[in-house]
Amino acid sequence: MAEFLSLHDAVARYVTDGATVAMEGFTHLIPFAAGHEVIRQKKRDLTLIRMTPDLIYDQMIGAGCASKLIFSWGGNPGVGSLHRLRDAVEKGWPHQIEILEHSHAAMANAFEAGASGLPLAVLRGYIGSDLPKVNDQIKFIECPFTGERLAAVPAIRPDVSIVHAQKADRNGNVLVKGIIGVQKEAVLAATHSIVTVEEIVDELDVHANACVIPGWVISAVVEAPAGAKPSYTHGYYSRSNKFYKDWDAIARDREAFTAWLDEHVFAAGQDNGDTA
Amino acid sequence: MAEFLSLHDAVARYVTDGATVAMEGFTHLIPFAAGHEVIRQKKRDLTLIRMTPDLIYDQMIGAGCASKLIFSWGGNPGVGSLHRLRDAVEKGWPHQIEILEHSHAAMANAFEAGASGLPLAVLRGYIGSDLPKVNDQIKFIECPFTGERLAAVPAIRPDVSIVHAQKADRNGNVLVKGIIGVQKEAVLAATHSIVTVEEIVDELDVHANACVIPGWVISAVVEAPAGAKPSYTHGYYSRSNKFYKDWDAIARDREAFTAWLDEHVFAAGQDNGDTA
Amino acid sequence: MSERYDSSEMMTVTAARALHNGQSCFVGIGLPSEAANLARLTHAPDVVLIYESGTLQTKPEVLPLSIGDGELCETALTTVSVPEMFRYWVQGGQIDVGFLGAAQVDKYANLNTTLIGDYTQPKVRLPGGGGAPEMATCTGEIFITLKHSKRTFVDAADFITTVGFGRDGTARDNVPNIGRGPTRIITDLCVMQPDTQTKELTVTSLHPGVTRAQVEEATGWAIRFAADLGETPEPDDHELEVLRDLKARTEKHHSEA
Amino acid sequence: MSERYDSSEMMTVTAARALHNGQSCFVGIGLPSEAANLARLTHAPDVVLIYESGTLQTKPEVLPLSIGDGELCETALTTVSVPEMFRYWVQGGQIDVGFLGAAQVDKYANLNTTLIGDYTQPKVRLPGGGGAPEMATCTGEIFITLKHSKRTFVDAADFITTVGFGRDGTARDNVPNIGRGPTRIITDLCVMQPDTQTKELTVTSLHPGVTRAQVEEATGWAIRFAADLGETPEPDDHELEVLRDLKARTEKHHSEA
Repeated sequence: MAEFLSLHDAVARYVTDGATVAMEGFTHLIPFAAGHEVIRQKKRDLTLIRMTPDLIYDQMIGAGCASKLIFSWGGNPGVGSLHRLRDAVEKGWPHQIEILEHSHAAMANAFEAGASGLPLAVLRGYIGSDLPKVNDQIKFIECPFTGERLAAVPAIRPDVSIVHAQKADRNGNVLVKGIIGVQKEAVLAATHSIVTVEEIVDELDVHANACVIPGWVISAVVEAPAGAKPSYTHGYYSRSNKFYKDWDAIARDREAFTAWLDEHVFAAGQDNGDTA
Repeated sequence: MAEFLSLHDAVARYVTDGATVAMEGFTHLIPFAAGHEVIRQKKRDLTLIRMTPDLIYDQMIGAGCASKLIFSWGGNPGVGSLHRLRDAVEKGWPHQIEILEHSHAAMANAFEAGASGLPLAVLRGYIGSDLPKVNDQIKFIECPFTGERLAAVPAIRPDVSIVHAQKADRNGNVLVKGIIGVQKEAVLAATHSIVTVEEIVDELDVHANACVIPGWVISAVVEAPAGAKPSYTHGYYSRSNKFYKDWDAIARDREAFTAWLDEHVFAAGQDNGDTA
Repeated sequence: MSERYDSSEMMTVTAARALHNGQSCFVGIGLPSEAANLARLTHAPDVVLIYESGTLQTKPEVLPLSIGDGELCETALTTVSVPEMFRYWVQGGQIDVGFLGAAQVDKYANLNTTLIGDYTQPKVRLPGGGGAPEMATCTGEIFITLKHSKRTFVDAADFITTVGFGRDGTARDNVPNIGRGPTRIITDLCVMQPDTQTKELTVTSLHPGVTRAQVEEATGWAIRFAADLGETPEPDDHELEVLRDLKARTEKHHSEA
Repeated sequence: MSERYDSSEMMTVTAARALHNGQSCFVGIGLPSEAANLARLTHAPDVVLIYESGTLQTKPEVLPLSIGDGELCETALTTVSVPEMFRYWVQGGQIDVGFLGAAQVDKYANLNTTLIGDYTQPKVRLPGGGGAPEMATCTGEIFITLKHSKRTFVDAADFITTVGFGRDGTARDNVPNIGRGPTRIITDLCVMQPDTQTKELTVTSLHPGVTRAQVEEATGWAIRFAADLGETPEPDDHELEVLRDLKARTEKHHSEA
């Protein structure tokens, strides 16, 4: 059953040094508030999993939280590179990180397989691509019925998944709405899960087939208004495209990045629900 | 792109003798009107696929439409046996039919694999069950990552799938709501598909993540009000539990069944949109 | 047997008590559904009931006649597709208890819902596996409830639709990612549990007024009794009242249409 | 080149015209998105646009900056999960055309969006595969649009992120359940198509005013020209007006927040 925690306490309890962490949200509902809390608590040696690392992982990698990244598209959408990711991969700053690279189809299937309790995902994938040459986690199996060669990748089973959503009710049941990405799969695939929400309400007030994640499969629910900014929350606020564009210049320069981090993450402190 | 057809014309065009046909709807939204049209048109030698054959296949089997049944639970829910199915299997009336029997998990996965364009579904299934001894379509594979033995079944790819839904818009986009079963998967997995709906409306008027099947993946949309009776359509009418109970006595007796069929299917004729 | 309740009520109340508050329970139609809803309406208000039609965390006012009654969807937290139900929820390991019925249960708690007799020439054809085969292996544990008779409790099932502990009690040994299987069988006469060593079903408590001889007479093998054989606690008045109300509501509802 | 339009406009209009009304199109962000929406707003009002964020049949008023802009969801027929997008819609074979961009395209239409240089010591690290590797094999065919230069059109891609026809043009031969792959590459200079025999990219039409020499100069291999080399039809005024409106709306929208 979901426990209502402060963001500080949820991250302190479930994001341990060395953990495998998936923070999902496909452009929409990216859990930035939680990412900043991970940075503030100086978590280290994390294996970070995310289809699109986006600015959230650029920031966490630049802040030195990660030792490994598993991803399938590592850019600043519509803008260009993730400079902190590139600096870590290409020049080892602040330290070297290992990368393991997939296609979106493979990662989406791997999350789905994790949610399904399977050890592997089977897909018609990677045909003719060089990716299997540089990712030893991609294997191939033969269909016992047709003989067709199909790709297989290990299921994603994070130690902890963190996602953001619109709202939770008082039993911790969560509504995710709009571009739902792999959020539900990330939560179901993980040993522990933290869901940050814009608000906690008496009734979710949803139709029969909405994307609802029941409270009893979630470890912690955290009220974190604006917790996805500068990404967006459908029905609450829009994406700050300006911030995504501005990030390019900030992240390009180590000093500018460090100054940004000090001012906007460390000095800002937690802005929600600290009970510590 | 979906074509709007009469029930007669849709069945005449897409349900050909010898075809593999899936008529889905998990208790809810069972496409009875379409089933009766298949009976009226005296289709023969069909391979019928359905997780729960229910009364609809009991009627079609009793009427002599089927040569094979693929299923996972063959009872009259809450009442007892499907007597026409049993009479065909046990006594060969009106003729012998072949059965291929799965678990729900395997069939649900096989529909999902069919919708996913895969030749097989992989599941953690059939452990310790005798079903693999009597169904040669159940095989086992070894996970290349963990060595775990997992079940594999062929994907379901019907020649034609028929489902019932609440409504379609004028472009043939369909809303399925409530207990959605494997309807979407059945449509996507099939070469052709017929969707009968309670009504055709100007706007579906749905929320972002409703279960909507786009018109461009459907072959034919048919307006068939009350097309799921004696099953039910969420938001339109309830299940006739009384009919399900009464069916037990009707189906138990070949003559009573034949009389029922003559009166309620053949003599009744089509009650919707015949353009023939 | 008391005059306060009959043996069916004793069975249902005992089955209901097996569920703990907060557990997630995959519910089979019929007796399991009756017991699981009684639990929800009495000592376990936060038990999470899941039906294979895709209805998650449902709270039906009346017992469903079928696994996909509209009532289940209307009172559910949410309703998912059937593939998602079996992939994410059953196989995904999100369900603590599977609550099943059966036509035949054998000495090693294997369940038969497929047929009596031989597969190609059945004496009686039963509905088949449905959700049970994977529920029995993917959930944390399984409770089974059905009436006690020689026809239902047999030495060896004609067909193992759903595995308990296999033909020799070892079917779960060394199998990865498998649940504990049947941990409790609740009948109208007694409660049985698998022996911790052999996995053979053993009577662990007799319902009030039931004798060993009655159980032996109704069981198709030489049934054993636990050394510390107890007496099953009686239903209390509140449980009986809630159960009778539920059944009356249900009967009224389903006779209407 | 005409004074009515510039080479970018020529490219986008030509790319847009490649799409037919009623086709389902999986749309990459950037130039493909611009072309696909132009098609929808001109000759192909019923083209079905699909973005990998799960938005099916979307009709954005302005071009998205990212693949998951709110606009895409708000104007879509429906929005599905990302696993469903890749399983049911891409792999399920429901998509006629995949419309892609790339950082590098080679002689056999292989696409590189991973890196320039060596994998372990990249000169330039690019974003990676995203949806492209499976889009290129699971959809009916692929259109590619990007600007022509020696840096982008290379003899052999440093890394094959997404297969065209492989290192020797035979990668799709005898592979079951595979689409036709890249059938058309639209640049700001010309249209290229794979040779029917060798699969080597060959210029099939030059944009008005463009010379063979210009294309040769901008291509990293000895590019061939089709025997029946044609001239690409010019954009008409309506297309140019709609395109300019779309770009102006888009720029205004994205500069606001």
